[in-house]
Amino acid sequence: MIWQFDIIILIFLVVTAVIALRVKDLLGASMIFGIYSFLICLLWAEMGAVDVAFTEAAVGAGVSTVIMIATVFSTTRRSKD
Amino acid sequence: MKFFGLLSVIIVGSLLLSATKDFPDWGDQDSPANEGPVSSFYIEKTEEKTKVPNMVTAVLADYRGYDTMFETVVIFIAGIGIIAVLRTYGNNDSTPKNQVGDEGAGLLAKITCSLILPFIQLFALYVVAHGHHSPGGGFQGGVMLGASYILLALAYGLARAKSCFSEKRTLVFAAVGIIIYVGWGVLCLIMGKEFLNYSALDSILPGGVEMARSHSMLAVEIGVALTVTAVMFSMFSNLSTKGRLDKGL
Amino acid sequence: MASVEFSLIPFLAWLVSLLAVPAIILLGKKPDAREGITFLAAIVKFGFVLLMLPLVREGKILHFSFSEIIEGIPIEFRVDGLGILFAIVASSLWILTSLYALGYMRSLKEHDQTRFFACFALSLSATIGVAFAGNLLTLYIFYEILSLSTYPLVTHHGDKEARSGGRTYLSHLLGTSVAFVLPAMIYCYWKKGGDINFTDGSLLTTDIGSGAGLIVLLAFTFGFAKNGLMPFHSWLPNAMVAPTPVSALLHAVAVVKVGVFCVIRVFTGVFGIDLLEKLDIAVVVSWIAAFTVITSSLIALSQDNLKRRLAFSTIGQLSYIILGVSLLLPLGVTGSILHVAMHAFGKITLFFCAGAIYVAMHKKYVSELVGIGRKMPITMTAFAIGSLSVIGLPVTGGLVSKWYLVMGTAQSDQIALLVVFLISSILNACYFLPIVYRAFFCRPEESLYEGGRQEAPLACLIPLCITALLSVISFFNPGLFIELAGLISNK
Amino acid sequence: MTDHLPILLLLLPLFGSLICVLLGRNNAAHSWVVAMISLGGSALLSLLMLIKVLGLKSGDFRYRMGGWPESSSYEVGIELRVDVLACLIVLAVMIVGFLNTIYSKTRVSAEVGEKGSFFYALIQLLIVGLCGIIMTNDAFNLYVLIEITSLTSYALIAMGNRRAALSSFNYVIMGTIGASFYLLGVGYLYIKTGTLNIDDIHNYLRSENLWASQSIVVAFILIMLGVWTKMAFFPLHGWLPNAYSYAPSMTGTFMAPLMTKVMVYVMIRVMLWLFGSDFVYSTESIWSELIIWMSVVAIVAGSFLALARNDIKKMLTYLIIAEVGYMVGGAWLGNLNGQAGAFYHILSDAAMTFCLFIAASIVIIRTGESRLNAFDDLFRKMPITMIGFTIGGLSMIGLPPTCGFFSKWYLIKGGVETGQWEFVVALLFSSLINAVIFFKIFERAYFGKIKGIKEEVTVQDRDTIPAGGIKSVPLSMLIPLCVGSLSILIIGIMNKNIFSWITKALEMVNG
Amino acid sequence: MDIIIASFIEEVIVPKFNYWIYVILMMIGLFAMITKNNLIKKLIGMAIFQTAIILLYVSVGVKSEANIPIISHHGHQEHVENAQDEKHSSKLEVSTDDKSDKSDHHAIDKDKFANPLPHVLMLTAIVVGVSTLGLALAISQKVHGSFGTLEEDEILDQLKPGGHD
Repeated sequence: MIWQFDIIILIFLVVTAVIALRVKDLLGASMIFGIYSFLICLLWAEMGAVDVAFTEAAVGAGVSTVIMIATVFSTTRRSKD
Repeated sequence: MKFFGLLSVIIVGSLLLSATKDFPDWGDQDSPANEGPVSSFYIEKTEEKTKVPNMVTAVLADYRGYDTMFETVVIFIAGIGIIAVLRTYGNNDSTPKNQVGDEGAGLLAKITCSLILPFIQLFALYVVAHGHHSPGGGFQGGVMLGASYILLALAYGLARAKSCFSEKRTLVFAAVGIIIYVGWGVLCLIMGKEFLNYSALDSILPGGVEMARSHSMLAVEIGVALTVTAVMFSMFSNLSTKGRLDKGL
Repeated sequence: MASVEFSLIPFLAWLVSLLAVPAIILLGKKPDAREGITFLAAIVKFGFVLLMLPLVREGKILHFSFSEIIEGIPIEFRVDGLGILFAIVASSLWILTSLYALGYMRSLKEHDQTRFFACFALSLSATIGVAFAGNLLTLYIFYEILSLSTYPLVTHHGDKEARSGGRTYLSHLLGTSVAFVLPAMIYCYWKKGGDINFTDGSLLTTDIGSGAGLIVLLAFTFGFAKNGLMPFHSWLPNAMVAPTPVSALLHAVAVVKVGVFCVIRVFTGVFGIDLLEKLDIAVVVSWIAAFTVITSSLIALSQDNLKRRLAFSTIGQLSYIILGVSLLLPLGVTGSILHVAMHAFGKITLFFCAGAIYVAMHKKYVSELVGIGRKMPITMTAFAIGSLSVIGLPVTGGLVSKWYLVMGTAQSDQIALLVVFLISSILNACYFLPIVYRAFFCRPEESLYEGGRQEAPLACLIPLCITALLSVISFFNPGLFIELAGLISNK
Repeated sequence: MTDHLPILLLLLPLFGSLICVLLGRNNAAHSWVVAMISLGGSALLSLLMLIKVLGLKSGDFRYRMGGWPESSSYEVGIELRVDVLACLIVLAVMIVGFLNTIYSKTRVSAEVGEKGSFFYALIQLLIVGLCGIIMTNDAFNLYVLIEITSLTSYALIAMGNRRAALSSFNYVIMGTIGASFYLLGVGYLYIKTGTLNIDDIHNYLRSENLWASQSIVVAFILIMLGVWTKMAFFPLHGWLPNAYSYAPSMTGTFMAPLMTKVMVYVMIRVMLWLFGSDFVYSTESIWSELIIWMSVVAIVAGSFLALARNDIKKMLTYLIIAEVGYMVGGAWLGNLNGQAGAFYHILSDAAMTFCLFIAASIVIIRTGESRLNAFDDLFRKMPITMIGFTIGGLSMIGLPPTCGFFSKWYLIKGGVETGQWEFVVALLFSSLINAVIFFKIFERAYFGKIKGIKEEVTVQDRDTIPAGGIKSVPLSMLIPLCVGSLSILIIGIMNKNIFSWITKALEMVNG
Repeated sequence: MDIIIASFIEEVIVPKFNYWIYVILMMIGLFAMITKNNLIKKLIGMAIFQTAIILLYVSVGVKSEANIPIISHHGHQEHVENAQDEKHSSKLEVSTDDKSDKSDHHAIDKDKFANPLPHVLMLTAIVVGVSTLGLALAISQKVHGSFGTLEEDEILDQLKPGGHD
C-alpha cells in the first residue's frame, strides 16, 4: 500500500468520472468510462485486493466497456448532456 | 429536477460523510472489521481447513459458497434476461448472405487476433484452474474466456464466432455451469451433510477432508467459469446486434 | 339475575333466511317456487323466534357462539328482551312484506325479481344477526352485511337517480361505520383488554373519563348512521328511490331500527345506564336528537313526494327513540324500546299504503292525493290509522310508546325536551292529517270520478290491513312489549 | 430430511428454471409443465416446513450452508434462519407463484410469444430470490438475493410493450439506487461490527453498546432508505405504477402482490432482528413519530392518487402504495399489535392484490379496454370474475368476513394502544376512499353504463348488449382467481391462529 | 485559523481520504442517475455509483502493514516482509506462540494479510454490477428501438399525446 499513489489515483478517478459524464459524445463517454474502470482496477491492486482488481480489469474495463460501446454503436452516439 | 437531484445528493452525501468521522482510520488493522473474529478466522484457519492459500477463493467458493452460487445465478439471469428483453426471432434475410464474409475488421486485426486468441484462452483456463494459488478463479477466467470469443466476433464477424458458440450452445453452457455448481452442492446433500458442505465428499475425493474442500472449490469454479463465459458472449452478441444475432459491430 | 342458557335456536333463526338465499337463486326461473321459499323461510323464522319468546320471558338469556374470529371474540348470539322484541317485529313483518312485495313486484312487472328476493332474505338474516348479536364485533359485522345486502335493493331500478341514491346510501352508512364505529370498537376492545361482549353490566368503566367517554359515545351514535341522526341522515330520503316494499320493511323497520337498536345496545350494553349517569354525557346526545326531531319534522312538512315525507317523518321518530334512551331513566328506555315496535307497525302501514297508491293509481306526490279516499277507501283508512299511530293519538299503539317517552321526559325534569316532544307531535299531525283530510273530504279532480273503486291487488291490500290492525291491537294489548322492554330497562 | 427443507425449497424452482432454459424457445408448453411441477412441489415443501416449524419448541431453526462453523462462536459461513413468519411468507410466495403459473398458461403465448420458456425461467428465479430473501440470515446474502429479484423483475417487466421497457428502465435506476443504499448500510455495519450475520451483528451492537454511534445510525437510515425505495414507500414510489401496469399481465399479477410485501418483511426483519426494537423504537422515538407521519402521508396520497386514476391497473398500483403505507406505519408503531398487524397485512395484502390484479387482467384482456369503463355491466357477463374482484375489493375496503378487515383491526388496535391517532385516522380515511373507488366500479359493473335518461331504455339495452366472447374466460384464469378469493376468506377466518403464531414469533425477538 | 485547518486536514481528511473520495464518487454517480437526461449517461452514473460502494468496502479491508490475502509458502515474500517489519516482530512472536501448536506451517499473522472478506463481497458486487449494466443496456436498446431516441425528455414528449399518465 503506497498512499501517495493511492491519492493520485483517487484524484484521477474523480476527474475521469466527471469527464465521462460531461462528454457529449456517448462513444467518448464509454471510452472514458473504460479508463475510469482501469484506474479503479489499479487502485484495487494497490490496495492489496488483487482478486477484485483482476475482476475489475476483466469485467469493468473489458466487458462493461465493450457492451457499452456495442450499445452505442447499435443505437446512437448523440447525447444532449 | 436538477435542483431536487442536487439537494438529495448533497443530503445523502453529507449523511454519509458525517458517519465517516467515527470510522476507524483508513488502513487501521485493529478496526472491528479487520480485527473481528470472522476475518481472523478466514485469515488464520483457511489454509488449515481447506488447503487453499488464496483466502479470497476459499471464502468465495466455500465459506460463502452460497453467495457465490447466487452470484452465478445473477449472471445467468442477466444472460437470459437480455435474451428475453432484446432477442427478436424470425427470418431477417435483409442482409444478403454474401455480405457475411465482409464482416469483421481489417486483415491486420484478423491476423493479430488469430495469433493471440489461443494464448488468451489458455491463460483464461490457467486462471480458472490456478485460482487456488494465485489471483483469479471462475469469474475472472470465465470473463476472459468470454472476452476471447468477443474478440473473435470483433475481428472475424459475429457469424464466425457463432459457428463456435451458437446461441443454443451459450444457453446450454450457461445452464450447465449452474447445474455443476448446484449439483455439487446437492451431491453433498446426498452424501448426508448440508448443502455445499464439501467435507461430505471426502469419501469420494482423494486427500482427506481438507483436500475434498479444495477439489470441490475447483469444481464449482469450473461451473462458474462455464456460465460466465457463455453469458458474457451472449450478452455481447445480443447487445451488438440489437438482439437479431445477424451481423456484429 | 338472568340465567344464561346455551341454545341453538338463535343460530337457526339466523340461518333460515340465509339458507333461503341460495334456494331463491336456484329457483330463479320458477317465480312461484321462489316466492314459496321466501314465505316458508319467513314463517319458519318467525316460528323460531316465537319459540324463544317464552324462554326469554322467563328471564333466561339464550346464548350461542362459534368460531372465535379474533382473540377472545367469537361470533356470538345472545338473545335478551330487547333482541327478541326486535326480532319479533322484524320477522313477523317479513311475512307481511313478502306478501306485499309479491303483489307489488308482480303487478309492476319489475325486473330482476330473483335478485330482489335473494337480497331481501339476506338482509333479513343480517337484521336478525344484529338483533341477536352478543358482542360488538358480531353486531358490527352484521351491520355491515346489512348495509351491503340492501344496496342492490335500494338501487333496484338501476337508473341514474337510483344510482346516486345508492351512492349516498352506501357512502353514508359504510363511511360512518368504518370511520366512527370501528375505531370506537377497537378502543373498547383495547380498554377492556380483549373482550367486548355485551354482558349485564357495562363494558366500560368509569376510568374512561368524561372526555374520552363522550368521544366514544358520539362515535357510536353517529357511527351507526342507520339511526338517521342529523347530520348523517340524508341517506334515508335518498334511499326512497327503492321499490316500496324495500322502503317499507327496510327503511321503516329493519335498517333504521337496526340503527337505533345499535344505539340502545351501546347505551345499555357498552356504557350502561349507570356509567352514563356518572359521566353525565348523554345529555349531548339528547340535544342532538331533539334537534333532529324538530328539524326533520319541519322538513317533512315541505316535502311533496309522499315517500320522502314519510322518510323525514321516520328520521324524526327515530330520534324520539334515541332521545328516550338518552334520558337514562327506566321509563324513557321502556318508551324507546316500545317505540321501536310501535313505530314499526305504524310506519310500515304508511309505506304499504304509499306503495299501494302507486301500484293502483301511479301517484307519488302528496298533492295528487286529493280525494283519493273515495277510490281507495281501505288503503286510506289504513293510512289514517298509521298516521294516528305515528302522531301518537289514541286507539293506536303509538300512543303507548309516546306516553312512556313523555312520562320519562317529565320525570327527568327536562322541560325543554318535553316541549320538543309536544311541538314535534303537533308537527307530525300537521304533515299527516291534512293528507287524510284531503283524501276523504276534499273534492277530487275530474279524472278521479271515472270508474269505481280502484284498490291495489289483494296481495298488497291484505298486509296493510294486517299492519293497521296490529297498530290498533298493540294499543289495547301492549303487555308483551312492555314486559320485554322491562327486561332491559329495569336492570 | 426435514432439516434440509429450506434449501430443497429453493433448489426445486432453481432447477426448474434451468430446465426451462435448456428446453429453449418455442417450448412454452413444456416449460409450463416444469414450472408447475417445481412450484407445486415447493409449495408442498413450504407447507411441510410450516408444519415442522409450528411443532418446534424454539420457534425457529437454522440451516448452515456448507456446515460452517466448526469451532468459532461466530458464523463464518452463511446460515438460513426459518421461523413461523418466514414460513408463512414463503408459503404465500409459493402459492401465489403456483397460481400465477396456472394463470400464465394461456397468456404466455399471447404476450411474450416465443420467449415463453424464458418467462417461466425468470419467474422461477424470481421466486427463488424472494424465498431466499425471506429465509437468509446474512446481511450481504440478502443483498445478492435482492439483486436477483431485481434483475429478474427488470427483465420480466421489460418483456412487455414499449411503455413497459421505459418503465423498466426507470425501475432499474430506482432499484439500483435502493439496493446500493442497502449495500452501503450493510457496509457501514460491517465496518463497525466486522460480521455480516444478522444475529451476530445484533449481538455485537448490543454487547458493545454501539447504538449511539453515528455510523450505526447512518447505516440504519441507509438501509431503511434502500428498503423503502424497493418497496415504493410514498415519496420513493415513482417507479412502481408504470412498471406494474405496463408489464405483461402475468408478470404484473405475480409482482404486484409479492415484491413490495417481501421488502416490507425485510424491513421488519432489519428493524427487529438486525437492529433490535430497543434501538428502533426507544432511543430514537422522534423517528418513529416522523415515520408514522410519513406513512400517514403515504396512505392518504396513495389513496387519492388511486382515486384520481381512470386506468384499472394504475389505480390498483396506487392502492399498493397506500397499502405499503399501512405496513410501514404498523411496523413503526412500536408495539406487538402494530408489528403483528403489519405482518398479517403482508399476507392478506398479498392475497387481495393477487385477486384484484388477476381479475383486472382478465377484464382488460376480455374487454380490450384498460380504463374503468371496461367494467360496464360485467356482473352479468363475467359473474365469476366479478365475484372474485368484489371479494378482493371488499377486503381492500376492510369489510368483516375478509382478511382486510382483520389486518386493519390489528393495525388500528396498535395505533390506539400507542395513541398514534393520526395513523388510525389515516387508515380509516383510506378505507373510505377505497370504498368510494371500489363501489364506483361495482356500480358500473352492476348496472352497466348509463345509456338513456329513461330507465326503461336502460333495462332494455342491458338485455340486448351482446355478450360476445366475454363469457368465455378460460378455466386457467378462473382457477387462480377463485383460489385467491377463497384464500382471502380463509386468511380472514383463520386470523386468530395466524395472529397467534405471528405474535409468538414476534414476542421472541422483542423479548 | 491555519492551525485549525491544518489539523482538520490532518485528522479528518488524511486518514479517511478514501472515504471522502468514495462519498464524492457516490455523489457524482447518484447525481448523474437522478438528473441526467440520456439513458446511457444514467447508466454510466450507475456504474460509478457502484464502484464508489466497492471503494468503500475495499477500503475497509485495507491494513497498513498487510499484503495481498494469499499465503505464499515457497516464495521469499514473507521473509522480505519480516525483515522489513523488525519493529513489529515482538507482536508477531506473541501471536505466533499462540498458534504454533496448531499447525505444522509457520503461523499466520493476520495483520500481514488484507482482510479477504470485503474482497469476496466486492467480487459479487462487481458481477452484480455488470449484470445490471448489461440488462439495463438491453432495455435501453429496446427503448431506443421503439422510441428512436435515448433522451428521456424526448421520449416523454412522444408519450404525451397518447398516454394518459
